[in-house]
Amino acid sequence: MTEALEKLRQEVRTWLEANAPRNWRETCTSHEAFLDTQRSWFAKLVEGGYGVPHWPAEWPGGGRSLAEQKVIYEEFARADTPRLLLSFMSTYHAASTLFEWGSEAQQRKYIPRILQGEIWCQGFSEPNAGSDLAGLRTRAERRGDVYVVNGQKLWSTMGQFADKCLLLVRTSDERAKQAGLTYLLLDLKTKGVTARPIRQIHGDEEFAELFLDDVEVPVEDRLGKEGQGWAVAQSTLSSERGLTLLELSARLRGSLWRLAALIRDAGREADPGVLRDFGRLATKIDATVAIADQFLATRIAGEERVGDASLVKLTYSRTLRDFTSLGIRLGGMEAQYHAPIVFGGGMETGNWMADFMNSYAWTIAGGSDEIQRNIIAERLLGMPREPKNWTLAGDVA
Amino acid sequence: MTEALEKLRQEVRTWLEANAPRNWRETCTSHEAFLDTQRSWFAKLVEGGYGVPHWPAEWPGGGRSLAEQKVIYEEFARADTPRLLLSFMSTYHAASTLFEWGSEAQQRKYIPRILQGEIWCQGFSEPNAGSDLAGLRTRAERRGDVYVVNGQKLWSTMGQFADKCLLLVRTSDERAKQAGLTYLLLDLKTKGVTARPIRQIHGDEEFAELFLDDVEVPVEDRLGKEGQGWAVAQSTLSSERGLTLLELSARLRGSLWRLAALIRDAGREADPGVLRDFGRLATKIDATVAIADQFLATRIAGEERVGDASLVKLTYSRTLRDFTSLGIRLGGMEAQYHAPIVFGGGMETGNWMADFMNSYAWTIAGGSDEIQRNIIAERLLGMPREPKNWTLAGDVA
Amino acid sequence: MSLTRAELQDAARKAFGETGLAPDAEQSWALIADLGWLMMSVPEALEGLGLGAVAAGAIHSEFGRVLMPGPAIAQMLAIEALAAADTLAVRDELIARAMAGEVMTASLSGAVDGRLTCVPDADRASQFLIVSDARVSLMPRADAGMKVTPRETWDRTRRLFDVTFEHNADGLVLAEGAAALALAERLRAQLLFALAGDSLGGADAILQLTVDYLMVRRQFDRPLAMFQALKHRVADMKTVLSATEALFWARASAPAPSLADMGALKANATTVYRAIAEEAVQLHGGIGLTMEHHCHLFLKRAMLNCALGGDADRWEEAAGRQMLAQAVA
Amino acid sequence: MSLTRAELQDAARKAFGETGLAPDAEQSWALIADLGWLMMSVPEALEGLGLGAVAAGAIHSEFGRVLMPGPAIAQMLAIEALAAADTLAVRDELIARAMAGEVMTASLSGAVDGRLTCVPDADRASQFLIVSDARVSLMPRADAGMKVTPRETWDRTRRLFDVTFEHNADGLVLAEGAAALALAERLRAQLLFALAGDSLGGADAILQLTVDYLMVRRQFDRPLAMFQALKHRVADMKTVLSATEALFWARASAPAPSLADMGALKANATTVYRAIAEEAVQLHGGIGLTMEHHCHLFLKRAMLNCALGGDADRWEEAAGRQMLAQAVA
Repeated sequence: MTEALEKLRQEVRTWLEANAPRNWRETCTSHEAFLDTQRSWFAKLVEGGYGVPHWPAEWPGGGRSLAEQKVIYEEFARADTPRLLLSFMSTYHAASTLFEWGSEAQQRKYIPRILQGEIWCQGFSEPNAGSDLAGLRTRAERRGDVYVVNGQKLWSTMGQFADKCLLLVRTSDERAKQAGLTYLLLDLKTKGVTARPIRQIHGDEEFAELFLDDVEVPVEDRLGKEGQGWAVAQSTLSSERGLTLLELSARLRGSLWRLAALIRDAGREADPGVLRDFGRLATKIDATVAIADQFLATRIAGEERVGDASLVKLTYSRTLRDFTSLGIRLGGMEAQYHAPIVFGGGMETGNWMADFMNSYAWTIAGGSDEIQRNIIAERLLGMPREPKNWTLAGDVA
Repeated sequence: MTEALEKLRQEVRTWLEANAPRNWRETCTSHEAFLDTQRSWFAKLVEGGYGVPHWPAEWPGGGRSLAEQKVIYEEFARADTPRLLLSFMSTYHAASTLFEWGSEAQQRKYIPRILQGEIWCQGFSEPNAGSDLAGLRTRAERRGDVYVVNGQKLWSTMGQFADKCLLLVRTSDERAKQAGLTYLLLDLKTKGVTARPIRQIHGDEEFAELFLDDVEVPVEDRLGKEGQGWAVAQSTLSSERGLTLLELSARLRGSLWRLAALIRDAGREADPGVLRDFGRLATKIDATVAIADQFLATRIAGEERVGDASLVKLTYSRTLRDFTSLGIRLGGMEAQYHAPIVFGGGMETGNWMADFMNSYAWTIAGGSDEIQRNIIAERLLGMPREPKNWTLAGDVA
Repeated sequence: MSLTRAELQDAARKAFGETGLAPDAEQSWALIADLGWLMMSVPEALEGLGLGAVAAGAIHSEFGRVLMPGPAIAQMLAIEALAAADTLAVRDELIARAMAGEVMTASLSGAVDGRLTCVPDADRASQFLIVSDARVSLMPRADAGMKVTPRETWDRTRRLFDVTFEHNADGLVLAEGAAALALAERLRAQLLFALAGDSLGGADAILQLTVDYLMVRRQFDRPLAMFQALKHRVADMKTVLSATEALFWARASAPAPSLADMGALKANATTVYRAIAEEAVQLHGGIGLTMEHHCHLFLKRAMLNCALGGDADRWEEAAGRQMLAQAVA
Repeated sequence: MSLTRAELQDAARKAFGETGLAPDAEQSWALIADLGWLMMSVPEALEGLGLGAVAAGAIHSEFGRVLMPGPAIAQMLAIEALAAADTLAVRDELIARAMAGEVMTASLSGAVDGRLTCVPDADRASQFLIVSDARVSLMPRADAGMKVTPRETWDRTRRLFDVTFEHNADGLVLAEGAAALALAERLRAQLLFALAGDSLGGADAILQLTVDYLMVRRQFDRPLAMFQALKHRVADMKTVLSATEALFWARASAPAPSLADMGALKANATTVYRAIAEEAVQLHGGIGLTMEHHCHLFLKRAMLNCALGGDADRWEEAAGRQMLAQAVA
């Protein structure tokens, strides 16, 4: 087993030496360059057989165990390849949901196109349904063979570049909010769809807002039954199996040289306070790598508990914030001058203010830190859930 | 006005030079020495006219404005006199409550004895009613001319040394928990009263537990009407007018030399990290003094808002924790060796572990930090109160 | 003349309450001059208002509250330096022009290396204050030999420049020798005080906006303000802010605060501003991450304020060193 | 022999689950020897169990969990040092006696100044390990010329002593020269690792006790565990603890962790222990402030663990220095 993994590691490493894109950090300063890099890198990976290692064995490039996937991603991090941002939703969220809920016809229609580079985005969040997804309001009304959809979606990752969308809509107003949801596969070229990129505070546009105005979706593009949307969405949300944070922690570990360089540039190698803060951060990063690693091992062993993923996400997001904060502190005034961002450059590009602001994506998106704390307290520690119904106190504090 | 205050300051200073006890920090290593020091110092203050400056003018030693009291307490801090721990409840809590709610007969009976050194304690908290005072369960049943009291009280400051007790009891089980409370004046020599000192984690015994077993309290020793206890208790709780924290912040400021000495002893004068932490703490202490000062000014001007006191208490308690923590850190292994505590030595004696543990009295007692945060959020910032009634959530996190 | 803190705050809020956050630079500059705020600390003998540090603190705090653009802090430094140049013939005229709104700027960097960086609105300034321990001088805009380089910051509410003068020209000397040293210290202290005020005003504004948002924004069928974990975080922010505000006003009226005292105040105030702005982004959730919302404006200005005038590392160390020297049993 | 972490934890909890916190020193010491835990890392050739760092980590963690008294950490250091003395004639006999429970102790101070401080149970020890970079030796108890001074700590779960030997006796030399240097480094790393394990076990125990308390204790007509602000604080504690535990096990099985790595781990683990013990006292409220409750035992042991073996300041600086040397683009 371990020998086979070591063999795979060597294979991947050799392949990456020949195929990994170079200098992309210098060139990706426009959306166009970013899209080009992402598309050609994904195509090359598919060709090499490393594009979708997590897919079932019956699909080309699939059939790798989690342990094998871990090796592959560790090598990606080591080679500092571009992260697969553009195709991430397609190969994980869309594919996994289709594998679990799609009819054979739906799978045959959509899966091969993903390998050819078709891009999916996710249409779950809404302006008034962020952390509280069950409260979403985008309506779909069935009229004969189509659903007519009206509403607005937010935070669709890469939505402005996507071809298709995993769309969660409300088809009825039953008392249990989840029961009224239905899951649709939306072609974004359909009439009535408008995608508008969301300008983030550091200047990137990784997300889009989708406006849906009398958009017709054929009933055959429904995943699962009407009213089953919540269950289908759970598949989508749990499709990523813990590799992302392993990869990101490894990349964070590999970026410590940026802070070391700053310490040297600032001539603060002899400042014990700075050394201690740096040492503490490095240790925290090692701990983040360790917990991500342990989490994956738990998953591989089939022993994951609800809440374990929250521990990893919370740890990573705090560590990333600390990392970028220390960069800003050491960078001093220099860090306050604006520098253009590297599109798709990842979480630690050395553009400290941009990286710092980008780190909020991790403490807010994908279940905010606050939601993760609820999950840890309630699911891992067995504390009571939040009250469901309540009345406000009167004159007693 | 300012001139008069300056004159007072000189008067007090001169008086203190002649009368302030010396060396009490060295001698107060037993309860006996502590009690002696406290009693003789209070007697001397009463004699000098500085024992109860906050009392109404009709009582000897009273009639000082808040501004004058501030000057007096600043001078006490400056001279590092023993804090008036033993008589504090008597001169503030008991006296203020008696002034506001006591009949003429009750005032004539009890007030002069306070000046003679009679010690009062407070019997409010209970094992199951800490932060939630309204939930107390100690029962008093009226039988003819007496109330028969059964129950248990906790955290009575100096209860084991006290003569009398301000006792809050339940006389009925009405729906609004506060409405069933009644306020009694209990002579602790009454049959059925047992006082047991509570051993605190740093070794001091500043508090007592009171066990009340068929204790008879004459009806004439009731303050206010039956069922009015909650309102009377509010007077007790608000009797301290903001001077304590001003005095304590000033004493904290005056104790920074202890940390400076530690830094020098540890040879860390050139460690920028330590200097920064020390500088940050010193600034935080200055801010604590400033907010305590501002709070008193607001009270003097009659412009206090509900919640202002919480800001001061929370600030002081966190600053004290930081102060003692830095002492432990700089003290290293030396700070871990046990040293006998100074009874009544105040919050910063240089016995770092003892001081550190004692600082929890400020984050827990007298309304924990958590209660203060509720008050600030709800009363100062207008956020909703905690829910009164609630049902737990079902399957939705 | 005498104006209370409350009166000044009231006037500022009336003037800028309706223009909204980060108002138009040109219009607000004209308004600031009109309202006489650039005359604030100028002695009455020189046609100023002769108000002290408390008044200046109130004004800078109000500027911070609305994310005021423009060179107000630098301008006040230039005016202060001019007012100190007793024997200078052109002084009164220059002060009058400055009070009327002619831009005279200065470095906000807090660096003592003599370079002229972090100079606000240098492109439209007529005069440049140059401060060193040996000499304080005013350099007029020159058509030749002067280089004004815009340095775009993440914070767009300020416009900073690097400035160099090719020929080592002397400019107008305002102070030399011991007088220069004393003036330089005072100017540095004032810069730190102004940045602290700006930060506290900004912190208070974004804290209030955050509370407002929590009261309105609903998740899980209730306003976010009902979640105790969020209430407690907001309460903690309110507490640290209140303590720092108290320190600010105490130092504003202290008889002789040292440079390290002012630096520690500035470090404290900017640290609090940054912490509150960070919490504001987090508590606003997704919307706080977009350019559409105002959270990021406060966050970026907070971060810039942390760096201007010397950072917390520098001033906390200085305060520690000072306290170590002072604190003796 | 092979025992998994889970098996060891299981055995420990069976053995100590019923004796309660801070069990009787003499009884538990006998039990530890009986269970073979002092043989843990002794090679099988020397009649030990030949288990590695993971097993030792599990044991120290369980000791921390029950606030185990006694000299277990020191004893294991002495045994480890003996095992390294290949050529020593009396080695096997000494190891056998030590594994059987005869107390051989060592300093836990982590200081490198050669003084023998923080020596647990020195009053009942037969041998004293003395470690320097040049020589590692074992000093037998001497009736004359030896001074054993009890040093009472705030933490009463450990009994520490200062030890001096009047005549500069040599004792039994276990290693010298390069071998001594390597052994000294290994012993220091093991001390740090043991203290980290002790801390994580203690932190996990007091965190669980705190959650239990919050579930039971009611205020305002509901269990404290329903207050979200408290839930979030507990969740944060659980998170930092879990990450540090993951690091602990990762370093336990890492091929060659450096001394600085182990020091940084120990700094991290003790900082987390202290933070959790502090929160435990706060969340227990009044009862946590009394000697009647067990909170203070954990708090005091956490604080002592912070100081033993070198504090966070020392090891974080060392880790920073190491990373600065390693981290190159």
